[in-house]
Amino acid sequence: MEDKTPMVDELEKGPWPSYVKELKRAAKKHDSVKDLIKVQERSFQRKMTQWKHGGIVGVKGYGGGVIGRYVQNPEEFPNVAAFHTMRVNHPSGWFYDTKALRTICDIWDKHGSGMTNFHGSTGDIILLGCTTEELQPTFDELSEHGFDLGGSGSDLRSPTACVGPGRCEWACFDTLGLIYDITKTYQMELHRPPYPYKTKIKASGCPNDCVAAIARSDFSLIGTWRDNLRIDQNAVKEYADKKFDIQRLVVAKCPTEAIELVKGKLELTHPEDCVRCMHCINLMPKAIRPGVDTGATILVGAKAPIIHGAVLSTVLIPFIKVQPPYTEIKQLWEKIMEWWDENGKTRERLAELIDRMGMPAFLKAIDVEPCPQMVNTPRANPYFFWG
Amino acid sequence: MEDKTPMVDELEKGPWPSYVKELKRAAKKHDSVKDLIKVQERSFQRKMTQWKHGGIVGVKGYGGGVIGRYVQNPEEFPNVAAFHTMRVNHPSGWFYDTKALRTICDIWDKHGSGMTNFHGSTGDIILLGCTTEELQPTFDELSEHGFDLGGSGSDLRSPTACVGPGRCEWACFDTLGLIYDITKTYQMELHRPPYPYKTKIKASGCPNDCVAAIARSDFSLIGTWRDNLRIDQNAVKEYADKKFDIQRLVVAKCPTEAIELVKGKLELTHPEDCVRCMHCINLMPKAIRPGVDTGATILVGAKAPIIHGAVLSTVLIPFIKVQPPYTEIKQLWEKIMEWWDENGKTRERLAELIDRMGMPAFLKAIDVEPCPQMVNTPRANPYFFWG
Amino acid sequence: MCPTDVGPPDFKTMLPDVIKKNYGKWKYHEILKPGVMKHVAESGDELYTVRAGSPKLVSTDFIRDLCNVADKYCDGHLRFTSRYNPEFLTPKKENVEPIIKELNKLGLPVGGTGSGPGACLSNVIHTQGWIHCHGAASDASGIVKALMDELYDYFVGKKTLPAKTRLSLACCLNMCGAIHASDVAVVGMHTRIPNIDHEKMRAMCEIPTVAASCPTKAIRRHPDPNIKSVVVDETKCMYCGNCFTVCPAMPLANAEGDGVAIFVGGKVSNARKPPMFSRVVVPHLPNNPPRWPEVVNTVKHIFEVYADNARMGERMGEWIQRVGWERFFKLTDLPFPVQLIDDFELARDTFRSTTQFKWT
Amino acid sequence: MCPTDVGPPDFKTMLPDVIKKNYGKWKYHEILKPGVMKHVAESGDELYTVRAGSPKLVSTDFIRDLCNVADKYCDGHLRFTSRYNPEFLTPKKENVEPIIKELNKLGLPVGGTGSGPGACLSNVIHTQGWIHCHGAASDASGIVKALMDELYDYFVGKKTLPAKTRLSLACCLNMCGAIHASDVAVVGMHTRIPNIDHEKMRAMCEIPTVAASCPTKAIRRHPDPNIKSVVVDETKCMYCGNCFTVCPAMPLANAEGDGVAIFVGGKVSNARKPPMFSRVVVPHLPNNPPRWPEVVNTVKHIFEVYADNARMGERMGEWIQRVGWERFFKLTDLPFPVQLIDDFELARDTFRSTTQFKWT
Ligand code: SRM
Ligand code: SRM
Ligand code: SRM
Ligand code: SRM
Ligand code: SF4
Ligand code: SF4
Ligand code: SF4
Ligand code: SF4
Ligand code: SF4
Ligand code: SF4
Ligand code: SF4
Ligand code: SF4
Repeated sequence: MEDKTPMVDELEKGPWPSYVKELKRAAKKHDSVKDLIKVQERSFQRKMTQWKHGGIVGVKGYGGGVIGRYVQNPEEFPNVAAFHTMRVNHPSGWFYDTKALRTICDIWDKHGSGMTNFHGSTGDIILLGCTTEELQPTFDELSEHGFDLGGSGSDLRSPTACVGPGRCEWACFDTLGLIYDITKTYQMELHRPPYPYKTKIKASGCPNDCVAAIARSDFSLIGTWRDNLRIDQNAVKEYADKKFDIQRLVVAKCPTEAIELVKGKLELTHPEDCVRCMHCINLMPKAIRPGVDTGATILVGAKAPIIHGAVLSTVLIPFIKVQPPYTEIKQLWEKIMEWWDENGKTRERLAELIDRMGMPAFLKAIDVEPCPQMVNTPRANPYFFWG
Repeated sequence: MEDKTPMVDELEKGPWPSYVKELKRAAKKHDSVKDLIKVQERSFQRKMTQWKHGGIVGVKGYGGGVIGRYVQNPEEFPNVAAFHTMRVNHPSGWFYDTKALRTICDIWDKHGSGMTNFHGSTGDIILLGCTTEELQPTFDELSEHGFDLGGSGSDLRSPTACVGPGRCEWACFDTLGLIYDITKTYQMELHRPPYPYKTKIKASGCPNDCVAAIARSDFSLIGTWRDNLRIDQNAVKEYADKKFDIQRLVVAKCPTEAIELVKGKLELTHPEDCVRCMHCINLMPKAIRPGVDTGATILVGAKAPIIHGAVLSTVLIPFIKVQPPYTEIKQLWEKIMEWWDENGKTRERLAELIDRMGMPAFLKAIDVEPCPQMVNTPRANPYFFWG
Repeated sequence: MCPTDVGPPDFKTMLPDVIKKNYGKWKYHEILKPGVMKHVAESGDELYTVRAGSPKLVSTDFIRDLCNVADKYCDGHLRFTSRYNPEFLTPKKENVEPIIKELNKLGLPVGGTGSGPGACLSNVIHTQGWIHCHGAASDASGIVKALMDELYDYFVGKKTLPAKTRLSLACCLNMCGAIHASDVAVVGMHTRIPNIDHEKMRAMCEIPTVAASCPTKAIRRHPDPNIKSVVVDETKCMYCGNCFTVCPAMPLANAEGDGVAIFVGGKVSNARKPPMFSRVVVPHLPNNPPRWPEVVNTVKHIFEVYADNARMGERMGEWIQRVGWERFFKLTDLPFPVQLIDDFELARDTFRSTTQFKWT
Repeated sequence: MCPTDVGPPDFKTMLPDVIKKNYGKWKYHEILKPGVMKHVAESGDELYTVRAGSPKLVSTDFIRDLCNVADKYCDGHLRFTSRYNPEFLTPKKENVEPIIKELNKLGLPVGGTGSGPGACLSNVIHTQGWIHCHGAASDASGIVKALMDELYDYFVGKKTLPAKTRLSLACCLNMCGAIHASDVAVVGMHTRIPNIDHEKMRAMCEIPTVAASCPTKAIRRHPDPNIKSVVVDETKCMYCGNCFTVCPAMPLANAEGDGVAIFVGGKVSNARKPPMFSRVVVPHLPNNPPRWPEVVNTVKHIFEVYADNARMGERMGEWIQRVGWERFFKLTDLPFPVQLIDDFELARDTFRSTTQFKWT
């Protein structure tokens, strides 16, 4: 194997921060990353992955949290012969102090490759590249310092929350608190895969959905409110004075004609028509705010395309109050898991099971009353069951 | 069996013209209708149909056009023991002279029950109630007088057209001429079921679709135009003068913002955005007209719910000129029929076959180039074939 | 030997002179009043149309009545519409009122025209029902008569609707008439599994064909090998009647279970919004002949709520799309039973995958 | 024995003081310039945020660099966003410019904020690619770097977009990151059937499981009973890789066949329009490392056409929904190959069942 990696080197150039530069920094300390760079070059040459299919590795007592990975040509790339990743669960909202971060870095430089994904797209800290032997020591040391693994395999994956009350004025419930509580409550389900397949929980504080819960979690909590949004007319005037075109940019784009400019005042003339889309609030954050009777809408069933095409979550509970100890929410989730666990086939996500058994059967099983908010439209076909 | 029919009699009352009155008129001449009234009363009492499942009857040389029907209790209702219907094809646009109508009436009073559906919902004249023996004589006499049977069974059903150029200023092609030509050309396919299942052709002269082609024909031709709609500003002014609210009722409802009021003039400011929905034309028929480069959009695959749910036709050919001898249209239809005939299972309509084999396979088989007008959106899933 | 395959009469021979002359050269039209239209040709010629209601199921004498009117005022010409309404066509304006008078004398209402502002209800597309079909889960002519007696004012224009409103009825879910895209559709529905006649089964049907006909695989061989027949799994049967279509031994008719469902919000025209399917809003109402009060009242109520709430020119489905189905259920006060939630093949696409909804 | 199941650190211990104090009591925010936000609490307290871009795949030294900045200006606190961007939080306005300077010195761009008028492009959600995954049909980090080098000006706000625009990439159609609802998504795609390793098959896989894993039933037993393996029907295989997930003997990687598809028009937020899926607009572009010029040019071109044509505040999918897909293809000059027409499970609902369309 040539040591030159011209194609990879090309990606050191350019204005966007370079992962190649990062690889090279780590390569200074870690032979594995030296090989990793060569593996990347080889992929570029051959236009193919150089990694083998999985392999079951892990740490004691856990069923998930580690993705096994072996290179296709260990003779050529001995330092990445085994190059597993470890998923380390994050503090809700991805808030850190530098002490914690430096601790992780030190542990990882000691045991692993020094390369990470900060973060992975589920939300874990991905420690990228570890030998089989070093998995347990890495874990042990992380655990001692208050870190734990995230999910992988047929378990509950690391739940995530938008920054919410941490920094956002629109948070309709305590996303961080809820997700931390859920994560702690369900450590068992997170670490020891008990289900037919993976399952995900995400919480966004308002319908802007900044963790994309609706697109990628089997159980999505999205903040909302039941009363009227609040308007500060003085602030409205300020926007108008600054020549912000309220009519064109805000009023005309309300999806339900709920809000109107009436003699210079911005009025929620049809409060019952507001579908809390956030648009007017987004555009005039100083003047408009969500209501005060806040909570969440619970939606279920989002997932990526495999096998029946991607699915977005669908409304299950139009409104629920979200307050510690979150009993009602947890009970609901547990009921859903139970139904899924009992009826789901291997590798069948919740959405696929709902599709197979039918939404009415699902509602019946989890004892939730149907309501029109669950659907965009009632059925068009005449094929329904009785009895 | 009681001769009293109090429930049926109830329906002689009320302002809407009564079919019971019609039954009683026919009953004066036809014993079968006397029994029919009793059968209707019995259905009302028992809340159930009193007719048996089908039965194959017909006329010589034809495979369709007659629906066999036998009553459940012939002992009680001997005069409707066999009570078949005959479907008689209509002149395109359902235009008649009274001579033709009187001829039919006389023939039917002579051979059948004297009851009809004027018309059936496919568009045929339904002669309702005939004994098995009288089928052939009825047909013979009709045929002698220039009438022929419509479709039934797995054949081409009687094609229909909106009134079109007969009375409507918006007809973008000669719906009546086309449908008459097609009906005559495909007598064989209409009378001798050659297909896996029924198939239907309907033609509407413009997107208002007054024969509901898009909802109920496997092959729908709907008039359209390629140039710009025409506006007569003097007529616009007349509407405005009469306090007709052009802005609110017309402009604001254009689905694509193609048309605008500019200083009192109604202008197609974005002709390329007009989707020829007809709305502005419908509301201001004196001022706006379709363009002059007219033709049709061909859509395929509408059908009722059995078995996979109802289907609306979908765009196959965005634009085609419609001129005698209609060669291109006929060739296309024949190609489609050939593909369907070769691949369709029994009782599988065209739409269902397209769903089963895939639209791309269908397009390839009939040699039609894909274009974005065929879809509302491209696919969202990543599952497509190559090679 | 009689001729065959003569085809229908050439429509051209059936056209009145004014149409022959102005064929394809019409310029504009006006609706003069409910049921009366004037079409003006490029040539300046005028054509007046008077549209009457008809029960569709009519006697030959009814047709002769129409012929008499046409002979007297329309040079012996008339036509029927795609919704069964006879239309009387004349170039003579002065004939319009006499035609109306004659029609009224015959007991026929004049109306059914118009869209947008001031639309009338037109005739009901409907099917055979207990008059003729073996599969009917409800009647057709009877229930239509009961409906139209109540909705009569909408036809003749004494009451008007926000926009064109198409009411249709089919007596089973085969939905003859393709009423699945109507503003309001009434559909005969079975709600009990087929009542198998084992005797007939042996005599008339092939078991594999019967089993294969069932879309939900609810049919299997009778467990007793001596009985050459089938059984139906109650939990899987959706009462579609497909088995009955292929085998007479599987009737679904049931006096208690049969009834109708109400679908709303469909449309066919491409005006403003694309065509839409009607959606189930009431999954079951009982058969209650001769006047089906539950059905009539429900339909009438939906018409009234629509008339009170929709904007001018807004079709029923357009109105519902604008305000949302949750608002529709609120305004109509109809319950939302679980049967309305789709669990058929494309169910997924009917679910609400957004937090946008109304509390109502 | 080390502890297990300790769970992640309590986020509360990680919050800077100003957040602890004003937790859940924020009042409004302003975007001061690309990458810089001010949040104001009910209490009047202010919180400044500086957001930087990151390549996601970073070394521990990179994280230590960030820590240095945070120690210096943010009392030792920082966070990451749901799109991998580090954010520096400080109550002190005067720290903002120094933070930016330090970040720039580290080679990190500041930007990625905003929506509506004057939106920046944020970071690319992406996956492992050839750096780590066995299934990758394309790389991730490499292609993202190539893309962001070209789109850099959109991140730092030198060029702006009509509205929030989310670019995402997944290296196979498992679509890790759930990028199926992105404004623009780049997806690694195989286009050749699995290359079966019969040896491995015998050793590592159960044939019934493998066969059952195939959604299109393309897999059947090898016709030669001596070969304990399977064959794949070329006409049925849609290269989904589901068989490879359950069995290592069925890799799909193929230097010629692999590449990416481009999806556009998705969104996640409920603002204005409900969430939408992205749709395939380019079914295949070749893998051309290290800079994937075909992919980069196509994505850049789509950005430019969007920026030139959409209205202010209109997300990519909202724009396309307004003008129609036929117009999108016209404006972008992209071809419309048959692969774009759906033939999967819900295909029916993507067909155009109306005569409403544009000639373009
Ligand atoms: C007479 C008529 C109803 C009426 O009162 O108007 C009718 C009557 C029957 N239809 Fe129909 N259909 C009639 C128009 C339609 C239409 C409307 C149309 O053609 O525009 C449709 C929907 C459009 C379509 O084809 O999809 C229609 C969709 C069906 C279906 C479902 C077909 C499907 O593929 O979904 C069936 C079931 C079947 O074919 O087994 C059916 C079957 C039947 C049968 C033959 C019953 C059967 O299963 O054997 C009915 C005979 C009734 C009888 O005793 O006379 N009929 N049927 C209509 C024909 C009159 C005519 O020729 O003018
Ligand atoms: C006579 C008839 C055609 C025929 O060949 O028989 C016809 C004739 C006309 N139609 Fe129609 N339509 C006829 C059935 C239909 C149908 C089919 C149906 O009802 O089953 C439709 C589709 C219905 C739907 O969308 O569900 C139909 C959708 C329209 C529309 C679109 C209305 C809309 O806003 O959606 C117009 C435009 C308008 O009225 O503004 C229209 C307009 C017209 C005009 C004004 C066209 C013209 O310039 O002459 C005609 C008089 C309409 C009136 O009644 O006010 N016609 N029209 C049909 C009369 C049926 C009846 O007796 O009521
Ligand atoms: C920091 C972050 C949350 C977190 O917990 O990490 C966040 C923070 C904010 N989001 Fe977000 N959003 C964040 C990811 C998202 C996502 C998810 C994603 O991109 O994967 C979405 C959904 C995207 C989509 O629809 O495809 C998202 C959709 C929004 C929207 C809706 C925009 C729209 O018109 O569709 C707003 C409102 C706005 O910006 O006008 C919003 C607004 C905001 C505000 C203004 C909320 C606030 O008052 O603080 C924050 C600053 C936004 C900015 O960047 O201009 N945020 N936001 C995420 C930053 C990611 C990044 O680095 O770029
Ligand atoms: C590391 C990560 C990508 C990244 O670079 O960020 C990742 C990597 C893998 N994902 Fe993923 N997924 C990752 C987030 C996701 C997400 C996003 C999310 O969770 O929000 C999704 C879409 C959401 C969802 O679950 O639907 C996702 C949907 C999948 C799927 C398809 C699942 C489905 O039901 O559609 C698979 C296939 C499978 O499970 O067999 C998959 C499988 C995999 C495997 C384990 C490959 C496999 O088949 O065994 C990948 C391991 C790569 C490697 O070599 O390390 N990954 N995967 C993400 C996890 C990091 C973390 O923990 O933070
Ligand atoms: S989802 Fe809502 S509450 Fe959460 S960060 Fe985004 S805008 Fe704020
Ligand atoms: S939140 Fe959305 S729906 Fe409600 S008033 Fe504002 S823009 Fe309209
Ligand atoms: S479809 Fe068009 S052309 Fe035909 S009658 Fe209706 S409005 Fe006239
Ligand atoms: S026909 Fe329809 S789309 Fe065209 S300008 Fe008129 S209203 Fe607009
Ligand atoms: S709808 Fe059903 S019951 Fe009624 S006529 Fe058609 S097939 Fe017969
Ligand atoms: S009615 Fe339909 S679902 Fe029921 S057994 Fe018959 S075919 Fe099957
Ligand atoms: S998208 Fe596919 S190839 Fe990429 S990391 Fe996920 S599973 Fe692996
Ligand atoms: S790649 Fe998918 S479609 Fe092809 S054989 Fe494997 S599982 Fe079947």
